[in-house]
Amino acid sequence: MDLSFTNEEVAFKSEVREFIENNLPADVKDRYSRGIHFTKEGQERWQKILNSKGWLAPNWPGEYGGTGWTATQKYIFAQEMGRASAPPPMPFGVSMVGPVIYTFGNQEQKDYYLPRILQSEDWWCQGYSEPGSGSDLASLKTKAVRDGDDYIVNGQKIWTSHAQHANLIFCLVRTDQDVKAQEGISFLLIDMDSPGITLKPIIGLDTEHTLNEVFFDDVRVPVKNRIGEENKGWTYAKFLLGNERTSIARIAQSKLRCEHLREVASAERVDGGLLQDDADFMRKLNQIEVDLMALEYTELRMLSKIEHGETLTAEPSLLKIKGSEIQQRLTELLVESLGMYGAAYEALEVREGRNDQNFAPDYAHGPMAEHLYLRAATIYGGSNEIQRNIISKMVLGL
Amino acid sequence: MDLSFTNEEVAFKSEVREFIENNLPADVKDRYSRGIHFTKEGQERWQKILNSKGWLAPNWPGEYGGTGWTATQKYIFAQEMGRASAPPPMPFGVSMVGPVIYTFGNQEQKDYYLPRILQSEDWWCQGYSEPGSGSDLASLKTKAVRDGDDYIVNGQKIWTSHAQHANLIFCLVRTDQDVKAQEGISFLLIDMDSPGITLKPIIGLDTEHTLNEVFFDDVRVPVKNRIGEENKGWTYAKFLLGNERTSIARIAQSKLRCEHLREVASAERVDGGLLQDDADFMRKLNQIEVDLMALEYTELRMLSKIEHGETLTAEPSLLKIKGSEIQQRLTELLVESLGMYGAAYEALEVREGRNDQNFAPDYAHGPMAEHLYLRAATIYGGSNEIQRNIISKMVLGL
Amino acid sequence: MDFELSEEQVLLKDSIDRFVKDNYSSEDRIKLSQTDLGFSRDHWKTMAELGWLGMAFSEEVGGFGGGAVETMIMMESMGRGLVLEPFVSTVLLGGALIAEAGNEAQIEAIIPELIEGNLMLSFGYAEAQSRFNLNDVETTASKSGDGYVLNGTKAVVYHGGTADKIVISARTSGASRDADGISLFVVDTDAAGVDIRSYATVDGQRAADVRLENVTVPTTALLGAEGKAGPVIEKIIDRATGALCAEAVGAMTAANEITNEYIKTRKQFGTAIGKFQVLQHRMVDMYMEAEQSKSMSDMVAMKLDLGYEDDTRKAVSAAKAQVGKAAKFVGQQSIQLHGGMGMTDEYSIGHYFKRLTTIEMLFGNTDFHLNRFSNLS
Amino acid sequence: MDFELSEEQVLLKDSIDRFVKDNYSSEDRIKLSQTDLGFSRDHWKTMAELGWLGMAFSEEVGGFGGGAVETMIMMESMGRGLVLEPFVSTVLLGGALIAEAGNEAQIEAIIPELIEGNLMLSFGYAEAQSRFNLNDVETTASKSGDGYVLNGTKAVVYHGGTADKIVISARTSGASRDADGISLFVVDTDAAGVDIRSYATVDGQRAADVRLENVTVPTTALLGAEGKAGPVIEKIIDRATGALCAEAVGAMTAANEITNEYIKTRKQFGTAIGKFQVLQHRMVDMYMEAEQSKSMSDMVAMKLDLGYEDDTRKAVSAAKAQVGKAAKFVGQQSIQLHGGMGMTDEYSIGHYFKRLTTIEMLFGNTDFHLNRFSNLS
Repeated sequence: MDLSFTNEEVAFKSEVREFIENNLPADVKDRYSRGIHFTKEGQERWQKILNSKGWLAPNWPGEYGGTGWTATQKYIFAQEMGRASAPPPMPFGVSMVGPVIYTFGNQEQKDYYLPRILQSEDWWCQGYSEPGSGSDLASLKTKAVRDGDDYIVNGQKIWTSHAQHANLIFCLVRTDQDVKAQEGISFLLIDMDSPGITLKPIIGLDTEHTLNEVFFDDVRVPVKNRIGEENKGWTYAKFLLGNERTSIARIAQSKLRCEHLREVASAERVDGGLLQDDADFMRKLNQIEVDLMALEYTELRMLSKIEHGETLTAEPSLLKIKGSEIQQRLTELLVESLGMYGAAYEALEVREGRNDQNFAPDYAHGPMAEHLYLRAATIYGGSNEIQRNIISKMVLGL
Repeated sequence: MDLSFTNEEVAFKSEVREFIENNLPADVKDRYSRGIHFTKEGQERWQKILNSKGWLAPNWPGEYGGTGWTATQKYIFAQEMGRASAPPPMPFGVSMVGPVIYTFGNQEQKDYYLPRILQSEDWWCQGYSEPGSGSDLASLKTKAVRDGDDYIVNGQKIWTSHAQHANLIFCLVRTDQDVKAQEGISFLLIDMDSPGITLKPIIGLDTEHTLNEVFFDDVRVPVKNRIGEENKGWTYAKFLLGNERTSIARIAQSKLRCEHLREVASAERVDGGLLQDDADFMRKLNQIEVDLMALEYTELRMLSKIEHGETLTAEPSLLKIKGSEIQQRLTELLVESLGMYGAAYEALEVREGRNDQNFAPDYAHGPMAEHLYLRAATIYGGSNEIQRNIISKMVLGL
Repeated sequence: MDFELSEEQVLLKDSIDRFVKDNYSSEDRIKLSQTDLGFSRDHWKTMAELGWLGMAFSEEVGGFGGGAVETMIMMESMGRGLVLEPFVSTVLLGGALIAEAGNEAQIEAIIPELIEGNLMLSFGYAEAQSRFNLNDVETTASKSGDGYVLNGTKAVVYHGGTADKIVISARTSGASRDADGISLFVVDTDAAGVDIRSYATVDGQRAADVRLENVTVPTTALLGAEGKAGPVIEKIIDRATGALCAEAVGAMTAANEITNEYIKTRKQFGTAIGKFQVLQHRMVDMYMEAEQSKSMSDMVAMKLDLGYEDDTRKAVSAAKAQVGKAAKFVGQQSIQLHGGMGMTDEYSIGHYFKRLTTIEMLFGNTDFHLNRFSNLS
Repeated sequence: MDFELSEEQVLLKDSIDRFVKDNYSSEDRIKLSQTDLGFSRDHWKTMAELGWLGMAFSEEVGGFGGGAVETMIMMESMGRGLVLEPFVSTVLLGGALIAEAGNEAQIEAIIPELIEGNLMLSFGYAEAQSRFNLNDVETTASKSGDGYVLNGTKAVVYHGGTADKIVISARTSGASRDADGISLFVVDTDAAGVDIRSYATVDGQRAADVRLENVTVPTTALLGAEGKAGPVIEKIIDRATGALCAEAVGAMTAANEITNEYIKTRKQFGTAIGKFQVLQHRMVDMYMEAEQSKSMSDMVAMKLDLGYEDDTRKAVSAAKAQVGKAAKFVGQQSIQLHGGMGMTDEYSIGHYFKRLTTIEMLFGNTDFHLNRFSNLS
């Protein structure tokens, strides 16, 4: 057992830190650190910078453009990104469909799509959820019927994040009605410009436009855009969900929020003193910091197991559960730190369109938006209730 | 809507307070206020005093010896009893089997048993739970087979509180094996001296003897000791459980514990000051006090509904859930108040048998015993999980 | 001891429930909150006509003599519909201050107009540094000739942008945070030097920061005795806090009903999600929080009608602490149980969540009131 | 960064696991705890023979040179069996103080005997008024002739009644609660004026209040520099706290296994209660608390082996705060999930609950360590 980093790891850490410091655009950093939604242009700009260094997709195998880092290096990289308020690449291409393509796709698909992901030429979105199927994903109804070299797709997806920016969507569709729910699903890559696709924005609790409904009306999709075998899509879908779970704890980002909270607590006035002298407030912050530390070392312990070749089943669900709870507690506390100014909130676009500014301190805008947006953290990617079901079954055997 | 008491109620309150002050034996009060188990003799002495005033069984109908009080008067009485650290009568006779007897028993049973309960001549215990049936009471297996004017009873009861003091037990027994679980149960009153009954103590977490196993080996019970009809016992059993739920919040007792905690907090030293200056400790106590207040007014609101003729279904389960949680939090906090002296614990008998006394303050003994004992508060009388199931089904329709 | 409504009170409740049912569907409410005004002047007129604006005022000042219980009934019903009209700001804060501390002339000039629905008020008491401490007043009022000159900035003044007059707390003597030395002034919102910047709040309402720069008011603008407003403010805020608890109870009850209905109908894995025990118990906990809040809200209304003593203050803080905890839990879990649907601004449940979130903060958050409960003797 | 055990460490763990399996069935442990002694001298001998008593000592003082990681491994295994022998008192407190602060003569006189299993120690540091503040020492030691005279009472001294020598913290200068002016003395338990009153603790162990009335000790009893023991005590208690976290992890893991097994087999309403979703999620929460405690316990052991810096202290308090919270939750819920069976002293689960309850308090409860975490820079 050893907690220290090797000299190589220490050097790596410096390299990462220095690179980010020198290359992260200030505007991108500013939005991310305040919990404000990204712009597509800014996100693309930053992803291209990361890719020019070869660091866009550390988890990918080397042959497809991955970094070949150890688990510890990946951890260091994630920490440094978080520490510097550097937004991670959009997950839909790099973390979700990319691994599915290089694991289950054919050579042609790999050759075409993977470089385009790395170069931010394609923006992907995820077509999993449907109105009737949330946690019960396999009950999806969107149908694909074979017609020569095409599928004809009909149906609807929902909760599709950032679909308005995307030119491609990966979709689970039903290709066989007559078998068990999991056995008739296929995995298709669909051009968002295809005739018959329409998008309807869903305005979120934060009154921002992040989510969408995507409608498919006789959409033609070439059969060659199918990943792997027909009716085996559930296997690829589960693989993807498993990948998602490990990256969702967002420890580095939460650490940064803790620091930010300490700064706010040293600025906000209470009873002639400062918020940092308020025992109740600080107790909550301290408790979160301890919980975050426990989560961090649990992630490290799991990484260590993976590096030693151990196979984990549902253990990473713990990271999702605790990580999302901590994110919510932090934004809740950030709102609380503002006193009644926490209640002042309007969508960014509206606010930036005004000529007059609020009297409130500048840091008062982001928290409520993030607080509202992050209520989804315990819902998406398999709700925390579902994650507990998974641990109960797979780890505890109940 | 009106929160004030009438002049009559105020006068009644004074009368109750004065009576208890003048008549509650000091030794009985002392044990109860410190959370130490009663002695049979002391409990009997106090019950006889209450009965001499006609106040042993306020809930009973007047014709059987009840007081005829309004719900408000009953509430005042319970508050005053709690406030004065006066132990309530043993529930098994007065609150459990008594009401079953006057509601479902025949004249002979009423004439014989009810006065004996009031005069503390009989000590009852409750034969409900069995090793295989805890929350799932109806699955009980103890069998009663008709043999002339007797039943022959075979089986086992468990978790029988204070059975070692009792001369009578009311029992659920199975008299028909061939029908649905609830339909073959009868309700018997059994003499604990009957041949074939043996008792085995269960030593509790607190290393005290409160619980017992009761074994029935060919025990003859006269058929005339059956309450109501054969195979209708489930109806009487449910009636009894419904009665139990409303009296279990123990608000007055918890109020007293709060006061006691404030006293301890004003005596215990911390960092050169007093525990009452410790923000963390006091926050927990304050939170409990607020929760207790919310519970108290919820009980009062339910009483008011009952007085206005409204029928409650499972609403009183709230009182059981919240009341038991508060009791546990209070004893936990009391243990915490003692610092490491909270850990010093041995059964009362052992401790009183020593010649030397602990150096610890006198109030250091009771809390851990009570803390251990009260872990059962969220288990017995239908666990809090079962209570939530009941509310979910009966109040929320889920 | 009686928690039941009188026949008259039942009628009052029924009439507001009907108003809410007819005018406050989720769609109506969302549309209304997106208008520039953020509420409806027509509704306000209706409320005046039905006598609700005068309900909380005593008969001496021209009101209908209702007490805190009547206010509780109205607020609970309005909470069920998340009513947007500035009832709290105009009636329970501005109006109540004038009825409590005003002289005959002030009362006559304002209260009848208010009850008629012709005049809207607001109360600017908090400042950026004051958080929930009512005595933390840095806005100053200095005597000058025949009147006073006011300087300072009031923060998050609900409905400050739509009020005709704002009652402003300002320091006429004493040091910052002294209980003594605070005075109240009735300031016209169109007076010179008054700069009102309005913004939306997360609960679909409007608030404003109000900057006062050398605002001159006549002596007749002073409400009550100079420097003696501290206890008046505390009392009126306590009464409003009790009313806010009732609003929260209404909102929680509605949120619970909506959520309960949703989990009964929403199916996953071939069964209504309301059949999953974990969600059932969550729903039970939400129900219990709302029930206990209702008990505290009723209690505090009845206590306020018995007088305003130390233990009334304690009861208000206890009620707000319970309600704040419950509002947070019920609001957040309503979203969680709705899943994705809870994240949609089009759907009703999110708006309950958002209002409950601000209610938790308003007039002092849960920690503030837990400490106040403890510090009051 | 590596959380895996070395081969040698695996062997150590296996040997203690075997000892626990062979000697610490629930029945054996209950019997042992009910003896007058409260543990087994035979077991103690075995522990000495297997080299465990010397594991934590450096080779310079005659030990086997294990570090905090080895201690963690031993304590975690002992926690699984709720081992009763005074390992913490003798090795991790008394012995560690002597190895840390003692001079050559003191070390030579005590450590080899201790490692052989011939000498038991204990540490009296807390007093009735001191709660968890290690500097709150009112026991005094005054210079007198060739030695010191000790007066005062030490509270809840674990295994004070069975120790041959007790290390006592006493004030040689400074005011109560000063960090400076605390000294350590090795006191024979049969010395004149030492009055030891032993009692059972709820976790089945023994503690004592130790009264010192004009106890004369020679100068050679002074451990380390006079008045400079504060930092030594803090360091040794921090190391023992780390070890206690490991014990808690072992106890929680065992409690979770027992409970998980119980709910898989216990049937109600015709099905194993482990099929009820509410109990499943409870069990998952218990599992997650234990897992996170294990991560913190491992982390703190590794950190302690890297040195003893400010951030080590912070890490110890963070670990204890996590473990304390987890111990309370896992202990209480283990009982709840067992229902009536959990209330029986005959059954194993209650003993885990009771030990976990005292672990939460020992060396500072959860609130204490949360505050210490926050106050350390």
